[in-house]
Amino acid sequence: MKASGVAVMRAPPAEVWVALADPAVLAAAIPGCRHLESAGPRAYRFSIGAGLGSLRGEYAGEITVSEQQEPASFVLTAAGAGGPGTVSVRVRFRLTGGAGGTTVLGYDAEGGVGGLLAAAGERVITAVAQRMAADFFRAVNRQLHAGNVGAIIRRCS
Amino acid sequence: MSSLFGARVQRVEDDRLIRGRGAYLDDLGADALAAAFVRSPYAHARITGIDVSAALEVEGVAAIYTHADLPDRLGQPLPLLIPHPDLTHGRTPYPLAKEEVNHVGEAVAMVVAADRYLAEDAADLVDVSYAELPAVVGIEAAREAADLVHPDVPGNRAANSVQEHGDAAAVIAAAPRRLELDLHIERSASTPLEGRGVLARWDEHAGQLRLWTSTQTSTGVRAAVAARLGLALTDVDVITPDVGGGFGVKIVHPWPEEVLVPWAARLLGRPVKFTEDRREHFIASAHERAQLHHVTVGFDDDGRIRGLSVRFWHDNGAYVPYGLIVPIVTSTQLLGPYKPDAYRVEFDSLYTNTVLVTPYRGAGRPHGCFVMERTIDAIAAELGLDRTVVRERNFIQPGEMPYDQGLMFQDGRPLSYDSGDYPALLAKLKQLIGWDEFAARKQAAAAAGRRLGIGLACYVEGTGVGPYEGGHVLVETSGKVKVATGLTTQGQGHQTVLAQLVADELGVPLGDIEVVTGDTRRFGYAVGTFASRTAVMSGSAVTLAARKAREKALRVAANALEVSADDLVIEDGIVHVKGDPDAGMSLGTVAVLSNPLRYAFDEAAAAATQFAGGGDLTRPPVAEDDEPGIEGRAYFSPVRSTFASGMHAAIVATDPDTAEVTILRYCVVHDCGRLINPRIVEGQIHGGVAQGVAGALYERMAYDEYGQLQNASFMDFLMPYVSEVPRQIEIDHLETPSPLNPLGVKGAGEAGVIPGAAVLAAAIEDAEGIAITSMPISPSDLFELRRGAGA
Amino acid sequence: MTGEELHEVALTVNGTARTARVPARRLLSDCIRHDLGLTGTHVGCEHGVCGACTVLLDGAPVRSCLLLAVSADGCDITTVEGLAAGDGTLSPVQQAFAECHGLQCGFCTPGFLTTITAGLKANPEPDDEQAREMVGGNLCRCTGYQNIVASVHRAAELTRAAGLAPRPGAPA
Amino acid sequence: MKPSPVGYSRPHSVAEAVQALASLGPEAKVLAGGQSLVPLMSLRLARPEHLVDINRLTELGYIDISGSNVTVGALTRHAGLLASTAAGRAQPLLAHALRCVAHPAIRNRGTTVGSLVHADPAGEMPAVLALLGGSVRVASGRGDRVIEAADFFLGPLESALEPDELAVEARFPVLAPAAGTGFAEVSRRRGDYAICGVAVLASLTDDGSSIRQAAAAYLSVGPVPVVLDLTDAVAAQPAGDRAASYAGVRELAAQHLRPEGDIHATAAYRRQLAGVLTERALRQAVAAAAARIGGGRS
Repeated sequence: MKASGVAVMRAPPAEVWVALADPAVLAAAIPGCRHLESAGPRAYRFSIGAGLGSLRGEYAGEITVSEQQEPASFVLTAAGAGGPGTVSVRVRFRLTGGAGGTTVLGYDAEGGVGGLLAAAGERVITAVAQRMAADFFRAVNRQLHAGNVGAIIRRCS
Repeated sequence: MSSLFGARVQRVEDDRLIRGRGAYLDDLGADALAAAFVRSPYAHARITGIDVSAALEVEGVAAIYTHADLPDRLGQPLPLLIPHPDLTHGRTPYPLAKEEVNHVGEAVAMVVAADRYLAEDAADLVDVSYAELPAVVGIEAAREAADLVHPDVPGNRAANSVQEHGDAAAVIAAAPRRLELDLHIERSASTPLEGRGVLARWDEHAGQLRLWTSTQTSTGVRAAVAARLGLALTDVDVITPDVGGGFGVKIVHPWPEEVLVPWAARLLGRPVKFTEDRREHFIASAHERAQLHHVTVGFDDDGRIRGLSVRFWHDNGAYVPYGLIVPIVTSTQLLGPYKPDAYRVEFDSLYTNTVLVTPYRGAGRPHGCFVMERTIDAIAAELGLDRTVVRERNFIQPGEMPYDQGLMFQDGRPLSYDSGDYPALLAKLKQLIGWDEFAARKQAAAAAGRRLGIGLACYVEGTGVGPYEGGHVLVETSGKVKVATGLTTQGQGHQTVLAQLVADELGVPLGDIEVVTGDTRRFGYAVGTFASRTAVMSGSAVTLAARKAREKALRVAANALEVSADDLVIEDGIVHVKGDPDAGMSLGTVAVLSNPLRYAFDEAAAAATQFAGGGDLTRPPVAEDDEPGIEGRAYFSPVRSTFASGMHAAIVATDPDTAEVTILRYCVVHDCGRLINPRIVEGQIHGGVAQGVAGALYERMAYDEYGQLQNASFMDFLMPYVSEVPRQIEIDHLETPSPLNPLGVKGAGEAGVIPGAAVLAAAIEDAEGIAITSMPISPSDLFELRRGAGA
Repeated sequence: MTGEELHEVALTVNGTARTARVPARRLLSDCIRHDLGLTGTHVGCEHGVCGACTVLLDGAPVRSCLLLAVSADGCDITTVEGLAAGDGTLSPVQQAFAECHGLQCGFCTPGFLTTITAGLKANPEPDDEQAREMVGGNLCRCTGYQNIVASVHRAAELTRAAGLAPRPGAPA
Repeated sequence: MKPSPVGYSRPHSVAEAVQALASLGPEAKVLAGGQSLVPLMSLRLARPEHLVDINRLTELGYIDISGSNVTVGALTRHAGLLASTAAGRAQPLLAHALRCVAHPAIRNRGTTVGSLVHADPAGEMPAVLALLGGSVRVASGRGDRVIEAADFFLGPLESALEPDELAVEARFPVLAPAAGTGFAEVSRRRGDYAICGVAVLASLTDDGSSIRQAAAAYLSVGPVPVVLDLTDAVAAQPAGDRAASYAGVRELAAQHLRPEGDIHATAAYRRQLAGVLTERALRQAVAAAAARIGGGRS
């Protein structure tokens, strides 16, 4: 499953960079995040309640940040497992300055689900993932600027 | 009494089944503990730890086992059932994964609990940690071998095999014309409506195991389980209950569950049952069909094939417990009714991190038929000849039978066709579907904006392969006849067909005959049900056994009636003098007299006791060369396989807007030698055709690049409903008897499925004018092909 | 984990009052098969696609694997075991399947029999389209459906001949 | 494939039901027909802690056709609504779409309101509600509220209901005079989730000579039902005329829809279907409208 898109963040790249490296921000932004703790340099242990509608599940796993080129780009890798199956995603973020002190945050995500999810959830997984991405950026924005919601433009390949 | 051979007799099996009184695996063992399995969510990973502590807390859990708990013999990899000299790197799974998992669904731990609900609760709580490894998915990835499934198998290559007659390369080079094609068939699976299942009871006092399993070979399971559990064969009974379909997948044995469940039952001193659920069947049983073929063919201007060279790659999944049967069948059966001057075939059997691959109805034949028939259609197109003409010019002629193709077949014996009349079959098919009239119909439809296409495909099917089957026939003193054969039945109507044969031989009514299959208590020597072999093998064996019983019955009756056996006949269960129905006795009485008794337990028995008088007092009650009772046991072991044949044709309409394919007509001409029960043969063809259509238009296994099966449910694996199969399957028969068995029969079980992909690819190609080289094809696929062709 | 709460479920099955004590999550299919011991109803997929587990709930065909037993409390259920007459006479639908070779392995058959029984009650004289529609939600892997559709027509014929309506064992 | 442990209560009134939902919290789910929820539970993709079974709320089994709406209670089964000739007359699109909902055995148990709340992007009834501009009335301890279709579907399998709310009825506007509806979908097997489906509502000029307005709603082309106004493409096109070209709607659909690919269909194929089916459904709708006007005259 691949998804890429662009989110407009209402803050300059430097601030966005800091926000995205801040466990507190991530904890508040990751949809359904129950718990997020540092697990060494640029690594976090998380547990989340993810999914939508009837299709919910508890997942636990690790997030690692790599290939950091402050403040231009970094790669976030998350792998988790839970009752409904396994989830792994690798997202490359690209930060570029936009008009009026904004940041255009481009992302290319590549991920897969395993176990039960893959076997039966295929029909809605992509849509669920995209919605979670949208929620994530909306939340990051909220953190950056209370109430300011970035416009999410989605493109899927 | 008129012969039942060839009669459209109603099935004797049905009464129980339509009343809901069938006994399938999960209908048994109400008192048994339930097993559930923890299965790998990863296609390829190292197991770094297993923690069962939380799972053990679940109320009702009796035990949880991992590989570490398995005793020596059971901890070994499962057997490689069919070793073949070319299978240089055979690998088989452990009953429970040891250190590494090689496909999603591989069993890692076994939970035994009070019921399946609780077992699944506990399975959820077994915490397995994995270190993920790169997954090898798809034939291309396996071939490139950037990653390896098994580190000690270079190139992911389990086997490389070559067969050749004549110098194909030279003949092709010398041929006036040449073509090359790449042809692909995707994965599908047997998917019977009932999954696998096994129930075990251990008798502590007798030290004996009784095992019920939904299998296509009870004797095979018995031998394998006895070996793994260190038991004597005589201490293991394997009983096949009603089986809800097999189609190949249930010939594999022993499945991990088939050895683990009886082991646990013995350990726990409680009956244990495993009932596979639908998701497990998709990710933990077996698939088939995926192959990639490259064809080089040399032919002349008349369309006569000179040389044929086929190189193909077979995806055998993570393990090869069933050996190379599928690719070997493809490589040999590919030739069908044709006779190229020279033929070379080479295949690689490749490992991937997917569910293992074993025979599914047709077992490699559908792929071979697809390759050969697509090749002939391509030759016809190249030369602008009618597709039936090119076929006629390449047919083996009836006068050339028996015809030796110069190859070794799947039974290790010469690929030699016993009989058949291919020109006659084609003539029947053209007539049935109206081949010659179609062009006009197509033109008329086109004028009305409709796209029609017609296609046909021919096949020859090796059936009734050895080594042997046996039969036992016993006449009880009640006059009832008990028949047993060792192979198993999954709904094909074996009881009916075998009863028809015995009824004819013994002259008893069908209703007095009871046939038992797949019960090692009743018949211990058998091979199994596969390769359309029951009518040929058990049919012949049971017939020979019935003849022995008849001969004995006539001898005993002749003594009692003081006439010559030659003057006796058996009609309606009465042995009597020809033309004098009153001068006779019932078979039951003959059975009584055949067994000299000391003790009388009823009226009839009294007639056979020592003081009943009669008999020659100077000779022993049972002659030296004789035995008590009216029974016969016989085995049938043919020198080689019989070769059935058939041809299918279909007319399809393709929607110009939605690219949906509708089958307007589907015609079958079929030659399986003499027909024992046409109704049952036609039923087998119906089911086969439906599976052929499914494999051509609907069913595939959708693996993603991580080795996750994305359609492991009946929601997304598109097994056809009535709305997806042809409204009417039109059938015509030809009967060219086989000289290789006393009945002149050939197998019929798989025939219907074989040409499905080839026929529909040809028909769609004819409608669209776009080459169809990969099956199955969905409307979306066809739409994309149109875009590619700029149509 | 401690024992689950059990709920009393009262059902009329094939005309007989039955009760079972089951946890809320028990599927009706499992309740019928394992708690009530009526194993004629089969389970082919447990996600509502195959139709093998079809029973008549208050006369209407439903997938018993898509119902929780607790939710069917108080309902009238007809399973394949309830189709034949009290004296064992086969119902027209059962008779037709035997005559037309409408089954092979027999595993999906109970779902077809119950579905058609209700279908013919609603529409005693289906044309070919309606006959196919009637069995359109049930999967069979053996027969290619040819003889199942034939069985629907034959059952309609037998029903008319006998001048009786197809019987769910109990009044709907 | 067995559900994980779950609590259970079976209220006998809407008041009891909403009270239960309020006290049980977000991990409780309403069980109506269960035709979507129970298989998800068996697959253990859904693991609600508690079920509130509303199958005893027989007072919610109504179909009310008064004034401007066909109002369907939460316990009305698909089959019941499909069988209602009155409902079919008042809003023919209901029957058109319901015939495509799974198979009869599923429709015998599944509820129409339940399928709306489940909000499956491949569901027929959400698209119908969205096209007709209907609404859903929900009850909770905090009182009742009515959610318009436009605000009801938030995402795949996600409706606007709060955890403590019970959907008690859905309102489908009746068909206006001089209007007609059409429904077309393509699924791999009969009864499967559609690869693409389209519901169309079209209205004609009073004399029935030409199209005044048309709109379509799509299933399986986005995370929620997508509604598209077709008027610009077909306004003033002659109605009831076989030769009339509605090809414009194909373009329109292709431009505005962004379907995704999956194992059954590529995005491009879905887009193609959206166009083709829009035209087919539109033809049905226009023909139906013309027939009504014709019928009205005679």
